[in-house]
Amino acid sequence: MDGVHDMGGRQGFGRVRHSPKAQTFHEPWEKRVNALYSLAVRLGIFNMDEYRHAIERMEPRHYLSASYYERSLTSLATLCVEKGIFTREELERYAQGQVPLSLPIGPGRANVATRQKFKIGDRVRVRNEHVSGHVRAPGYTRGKAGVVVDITPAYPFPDAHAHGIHAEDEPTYDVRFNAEELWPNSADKAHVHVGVFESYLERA
Amino acid sequence: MDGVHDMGGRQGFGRVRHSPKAQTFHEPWEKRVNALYSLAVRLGIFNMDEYRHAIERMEPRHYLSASYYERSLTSLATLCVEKGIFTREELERYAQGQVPLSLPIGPGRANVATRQKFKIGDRVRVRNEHVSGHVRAPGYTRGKAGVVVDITPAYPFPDAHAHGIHAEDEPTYDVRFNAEELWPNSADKAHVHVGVFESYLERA
Amino acid sequence: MPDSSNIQQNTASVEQRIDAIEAMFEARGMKAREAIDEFEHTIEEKWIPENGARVVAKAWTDPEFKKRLLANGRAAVGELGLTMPPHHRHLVVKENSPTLQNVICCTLCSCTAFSIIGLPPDWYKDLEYRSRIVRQSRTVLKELGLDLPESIYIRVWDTTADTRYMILPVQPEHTKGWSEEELAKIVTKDAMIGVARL
Amino acid sequence: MPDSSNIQQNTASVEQRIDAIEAMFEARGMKAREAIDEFEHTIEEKWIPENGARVVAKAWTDPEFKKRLLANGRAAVGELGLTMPPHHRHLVVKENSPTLQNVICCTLCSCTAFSIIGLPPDWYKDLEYRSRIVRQSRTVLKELGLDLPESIYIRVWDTTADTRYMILPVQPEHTKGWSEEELAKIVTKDAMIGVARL
Repeated sequence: MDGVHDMGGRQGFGRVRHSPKAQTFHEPWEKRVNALYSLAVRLGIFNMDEYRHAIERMEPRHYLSASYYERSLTSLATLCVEKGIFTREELERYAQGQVPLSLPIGPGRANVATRQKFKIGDRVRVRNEHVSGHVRAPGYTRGKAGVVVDITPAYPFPDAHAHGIHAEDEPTYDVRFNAEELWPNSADKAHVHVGVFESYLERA
Repeated sequence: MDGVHDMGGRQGFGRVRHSPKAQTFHEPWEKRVNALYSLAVRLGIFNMDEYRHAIERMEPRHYLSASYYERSLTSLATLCVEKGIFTREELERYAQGQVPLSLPIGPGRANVATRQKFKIGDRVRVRNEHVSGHVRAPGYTRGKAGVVVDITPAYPFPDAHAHGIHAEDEPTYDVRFNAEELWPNSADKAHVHVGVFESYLERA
Repeated sequence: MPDSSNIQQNTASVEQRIDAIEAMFEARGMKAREAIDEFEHTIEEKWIPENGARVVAKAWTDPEFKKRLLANGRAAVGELGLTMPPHHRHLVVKENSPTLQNVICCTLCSCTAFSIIGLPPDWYKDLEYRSRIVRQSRTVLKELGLDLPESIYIRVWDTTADTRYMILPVQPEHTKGWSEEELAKIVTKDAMIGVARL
Repeated sequence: MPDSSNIQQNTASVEQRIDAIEAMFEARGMKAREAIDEFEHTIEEKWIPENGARVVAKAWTDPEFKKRLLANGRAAVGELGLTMPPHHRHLVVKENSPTLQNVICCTLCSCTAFSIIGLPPDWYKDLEYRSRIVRQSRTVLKELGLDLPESIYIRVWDTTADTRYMILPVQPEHTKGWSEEELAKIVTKDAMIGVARL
């Protein structure tokens, strides 16, 4: 989906808050969020694609204002309600307040039937398509051409896997793009490599 | 700029809060914001393109969380500081607290020298370009083709006018796009018409 | 430090911020209070949807006026004594028909022909309307209560230049023969934005 | 009702929300407390950047290991007793050179090879890094303190699939001949992300 989570190349953000001693966690509750969503994945309550998509489904204002771990927490809470682990009412009773959840899920899609195999050196293009459900091709690659420089092992197709649809494994291609072609006249010169699922690609 | 303000076609938002008796203003301070930015425009402190761009320059999280009139207020405050009407320190002393302002302005650009005239019926394409300053072509039209159905009178070129660069007037073309070509397979069937400045267009 | 740390604890309220600007304008002789009073008068008395309603009613009853309105909106509304700010150089009026629904929006900000159809309603300026109306026009119109049959085609006008737009609604059959004054009473702001039919 | 009205006044705090989930998990026999204790142990003892530092030091001192590491990262780190979660099916190691700087990011979320290089630092997960590093790579690296000469080319790896990446930094000249243990001490998480050179 063309959501606010699709950050690559978006302008208007300020400097990165970097320090060599940067921490992962700042508050004890954040570790508990990480531990419990990992537990839920191990218990088979949801998979990582469902987890990621539930973050993307957050109301856009909430997504942008929330910290990383509040986004994790919102996904965990949303999926536990959607999967019937507990109800929203029970959650809010326990939490003694309202709990913002992600917006409802829409339809996903199966692996693309017409997908083709590519080999290293092939020139490929990310299909010019807008997938309303979960999709792992960054928006900035849409319609752009690049070269396959590597092929990595197959994974379940995320567009299906995030929606409870049978997901066949498919390879991801390491596609090399030129930053100047992704953002003409307004990017630093570099190669940008993206791991692109087979279903997202066509021959260029 | 590819900012969060460029809302057309972005997904993840919920229902429109509509009522037949909807109000324009909800709080008295909102009218004062509207009155004072209008006054500042009349006094020549800034123009409408500068005003719009200063809203776009808001920190993205602030933009999304702010109400419409808080965005207006932030633009007014930012431009008055930038134009030397008052300093940020004076503003914050009067306001008795911190006042979030927009992020600094970057470079703009002059009218495109190679722009061409078009006539009704011409097939045109919005140039595939990423303008880091102010620009009034919605992102969803980038690289897309449409047909000129009308020509409206000339206005100052906003990419220049918002940045204090000499802005020649140029016509805006009413370009008709197909929603299905703007967002393949994921839009309601419709024509979408956009008023596109001459500098943004090339022959398709 | 969470992501949202840019919003500081000791941020001045929006009221404090505009109070400060008003006071500093006054201190510089910029007549802020006068401008506020005048603005409040203007939005209550002048920039009202009844203006657009008069335009619509006249177009319904006067075919020659309608021709002029569709050819040059700014000049035609001037005949009724209506004005637009200098930077609104042009008013484009789009006519609905039994098979066509026009709807206006501004995806980049929220521009409108406010001196003619009134200041835009809250929802028009919301991120929901701005993001969704261009891509999900039929769906959004249905959510707003306008469930159009497939036989009615939709045109969305994303008014990103300073040209301003208004919609000329279809005159309801049962109002044929009414006076201009009576007709003006049934014309709503929503109908002139294009999210309602009359 | 302002745009931000979706955030309610009586929203539970994030602590209250995770307390609630923990309590409900416990009530259902899902051993939440145990999982939290284990996680805290794991991130302090197991998922630490010293793992990746050992991998880098070995690659610097053992050319055959380096070959295996670049060919199949997951198998090679296994030789050092390091493991990855099942859904991280592959570890790709990209080698820097005097004329090449590799840098990793994830624009869509914030995936990393956390069992090898440690959990990602806060800034790696921020919207600033995610939005800017792919488009303004040289500028952002400079802001982070890595001011690269034009002679060094940049490759950004946007790791949007479950394949995980780490960077093999260039060994500093003055450390030639050091032991693996000594070398491991100079390898930082930032260097394995690719935003620093050693």
